[in-house]
Amino acid sequence: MPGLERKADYFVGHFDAMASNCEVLIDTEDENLAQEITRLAAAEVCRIEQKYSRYRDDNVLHQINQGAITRVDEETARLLDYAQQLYQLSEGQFDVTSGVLRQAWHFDGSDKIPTTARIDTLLPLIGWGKIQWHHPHIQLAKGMEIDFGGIGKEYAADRAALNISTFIAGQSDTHAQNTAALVNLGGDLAVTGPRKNGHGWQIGVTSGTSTLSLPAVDFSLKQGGVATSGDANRYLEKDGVRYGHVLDPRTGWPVEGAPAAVTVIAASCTDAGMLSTMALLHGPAAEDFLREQSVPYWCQWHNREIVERTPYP
Amino acid sequence: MQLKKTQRPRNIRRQLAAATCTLLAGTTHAGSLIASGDNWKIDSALLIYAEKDRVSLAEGVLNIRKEIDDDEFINARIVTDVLTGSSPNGAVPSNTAQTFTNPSGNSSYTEAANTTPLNHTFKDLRNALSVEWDTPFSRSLRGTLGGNISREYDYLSTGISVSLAQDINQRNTTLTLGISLNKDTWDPVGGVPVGFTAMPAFPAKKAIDGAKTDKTVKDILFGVTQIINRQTLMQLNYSRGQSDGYLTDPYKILSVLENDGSGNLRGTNPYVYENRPDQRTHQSLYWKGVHQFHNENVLNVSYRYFWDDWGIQSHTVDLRYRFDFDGGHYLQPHLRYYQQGAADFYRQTLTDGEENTLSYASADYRLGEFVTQTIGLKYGFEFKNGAEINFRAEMITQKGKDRSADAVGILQNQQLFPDNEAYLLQGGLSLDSDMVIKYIMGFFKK
Amino acid sequence: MLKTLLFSTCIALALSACSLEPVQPWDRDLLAQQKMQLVADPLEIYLDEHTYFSKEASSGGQSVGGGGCGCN
Amino acid sequence: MFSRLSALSVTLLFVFAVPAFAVEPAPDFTLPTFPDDREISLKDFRGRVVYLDFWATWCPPCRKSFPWMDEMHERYKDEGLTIIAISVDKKRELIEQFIKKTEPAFIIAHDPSGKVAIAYELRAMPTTYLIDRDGQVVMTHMGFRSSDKDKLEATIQSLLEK
Repeated sequence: MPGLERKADYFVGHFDAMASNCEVLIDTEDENLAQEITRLAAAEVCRIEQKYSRYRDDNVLHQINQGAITRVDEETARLLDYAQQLYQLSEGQFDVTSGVLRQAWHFDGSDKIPTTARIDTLLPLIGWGKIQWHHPHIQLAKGMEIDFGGIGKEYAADRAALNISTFIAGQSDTHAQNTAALVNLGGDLAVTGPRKNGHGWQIGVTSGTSTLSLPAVDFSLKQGGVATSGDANRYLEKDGVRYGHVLDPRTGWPVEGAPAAVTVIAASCTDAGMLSTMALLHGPAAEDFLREQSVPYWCQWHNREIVERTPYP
Repeated sequence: MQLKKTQRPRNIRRQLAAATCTLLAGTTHAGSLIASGDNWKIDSALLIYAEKDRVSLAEGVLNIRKEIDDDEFINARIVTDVLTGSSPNGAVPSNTAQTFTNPSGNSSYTEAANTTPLNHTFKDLRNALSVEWDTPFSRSLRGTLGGNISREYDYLSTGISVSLAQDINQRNTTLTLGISLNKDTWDPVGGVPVGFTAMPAFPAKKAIDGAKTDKTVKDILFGVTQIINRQTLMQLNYSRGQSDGYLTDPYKILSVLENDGSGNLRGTNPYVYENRPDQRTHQSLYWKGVHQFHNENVLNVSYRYFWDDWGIQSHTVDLRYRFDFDGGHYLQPHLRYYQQGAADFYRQTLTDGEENTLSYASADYRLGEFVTQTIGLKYGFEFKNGAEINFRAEMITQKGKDRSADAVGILQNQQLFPDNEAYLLQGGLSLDSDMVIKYIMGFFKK
Repeated sequence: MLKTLLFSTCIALALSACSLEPVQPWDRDLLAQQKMQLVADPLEIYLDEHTYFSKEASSGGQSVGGGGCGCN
Repeated sequence: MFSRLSALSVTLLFVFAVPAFAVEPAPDFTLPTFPDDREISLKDFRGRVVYLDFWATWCPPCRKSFPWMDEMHERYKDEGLTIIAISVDKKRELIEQFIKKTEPAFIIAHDPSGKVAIAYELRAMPTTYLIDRDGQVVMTHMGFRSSDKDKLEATIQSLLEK
């Protein structure tokens, strides 16, 4: 049940979904409007969660993962098309079929490194190229599975923001039409546009590690979205080697020397999320990759334990 | 087992943004732009029609057309009109004041000498709804099924229609067949008067034949539409219709004169209710041509010949010429000429006793011999997004044949046919953009 | 007599259709325009028909359907 | 595997069931393109599957097919599909306006006189000719309805896999 809280000159709607604290900041003083917008965002996020959660057995994802020939709906088809494009753009590094590696890797801070033999049994089950995807039909080989976990939250944030925009555009009074909102799904956020006063939304990024007390980075966001990938607390350590949680689907092993976390600002939350994930997959070259994309980013490294950043242009 | 990545990272941001855009928008960027105009169309118009010293009418029409599937449409039209003012009651002017009983029978009104007697009680609200479903059966055959209902406080009209259009000759010729059936019910104020009975002087009550009565109208139409060349097409229709039931106007009367050639109203019961046949068969031939000149101006011209078994014949010529100007503006002059002959039973007056020998008689000016001329101008502006706004102003004059030479006695100095002059103003707005529809939906949601 | 007239008109039209050079699908740009439709502005025609229906003894000819009224 | 089979069966059905769709060589043509005003010839695309579409800005179903053609282009261009949409509009400006709005990623060619349309014996707008890698017209499809999409796509897939 979404909650609503009045702030100085805006409202904050709260709800829980996708294992995150979700909030919607609504630049209005009209409580009914704020209520409606929160409800709209919550409904969309929950819809996407239910449809693509891998923990459910009543959704389209489950059906696909059973290995049967599945005729998918338009939205799922778009996600699959998108996954295919990501696979191509990342030259195989971003692969929605890599989720099966979870069976071998448990990043719980322990030293339980899987054996090479174990990994090798999983590798045949990974690879977008092994999937039969002919719009609108999909079929997976036995044992393979698809996981939209790497896209879902960012996609949900953008979809929620898009739904809010459509709703606002349909309002009849000009006050309501000028309302802007920010959707924040546990750090992945999307805005519908600048605030009423024409300024951007003030956003602070705090360090992901609890051991560090770095000053928060503040910036202003008028358009698009922000996403962070990585989690410094998820790793394994054995014989002095630290195994980060970012797995390369082509080898089944963690990417060596990847940053702990990367935050990116882009045209949409989904874009930002994909760029930050791909940056992690570039390992030590993460920042080279980000600079090549010329997007504003914040990169947090384990070894140097500092946050480097590109100033917001 | 680590994969060494040595090559310089590629810039993928633009490709990624395009892919994300497709993912989020639900369709390619082209899609949202194009689908809009072809899906919904809303047309609306407001008409003000005012006759000099007689009725005034304000009429609003809203037409919504939606493509529900490929080439399959639902069209709904809602009409509301408000009528006020007075209408000739059928009696002729006289050199003395005349007193008439209102249709309700509860009051009377008096008309001054030397004026066309009018019934002043008209105040009516009409609401009408019609819905059409238009669907293709094959690549060359389409069908339309329609229904309509129209409600006034004393009149209810309901109808259905079906039509088929078959393309032949490489779609250069279209054959049309249409049929319609209408069932109308009169619920006149004060009941249905018995024809040729006297309009009693208030407070006496008229003789009535029940409270309600009805009629059915059946129509059939055959049409051929022919493309002549890249700039010209023509249409030829033949239609035939039959009306059965109560075809009389319950509010119209006739003046009954003395038998002495004086032109004076008879002393007792000077007015009787009109009486028309209870069947009418009408036919018409309708031709229309549309031609676009090399300067992009368009001529739209039509001619109709109409005749029925009441003895009425009419000719209608309608001409519209559209001048297109740069930037989406256009001007369209409109000329219309209508000429009709009188019904066999049209009488301006009766003489004493005639109501007992005649089968039918009506003094309704609409059954007389007259000419209607219309002159008008329309201005329109087409927006780039497909919306259109337009205005038009027209003047309509109706002039009856001068029969004063045939009139008897004192009536020779009276204007026996109630000539009419009317002005028409209309504003229209057509929209077919997605944004506007969203706006309207948002408005109704509020 | 009338039937003969009608029949001959139809024949004439059919014959003319045969002798006419058919307009090809790719040449229908002008004919596709709204202003070239037989009823270019349906609301205007509807309002005109309604107006004249209540003032004159003739009606119809262009299409079937539509409703009656007890107009004055 | 599934879609390959079903696509093939759909195509076979059309090749054999309807004589109008009998295989015959696609007439070659050379036309200017939009907006860059190059010249293209059909023969340049031998070895690729060509989706040849005749359209015009004044034809509503043609306009409606554009987003879908964009989708097909995006989805199959790397597998060997080329979409050529030939406009039979008389005026260049109309096409310019339209493609500025829609930004199609596939090839737009211009045939103002209809000479290519005549060579293809065009009977309706739009008409699509699916031409296989050997330059044979495998399917002629008139009109564009949403329900046609699956059939067209299945045929495209089967031609690409041949």
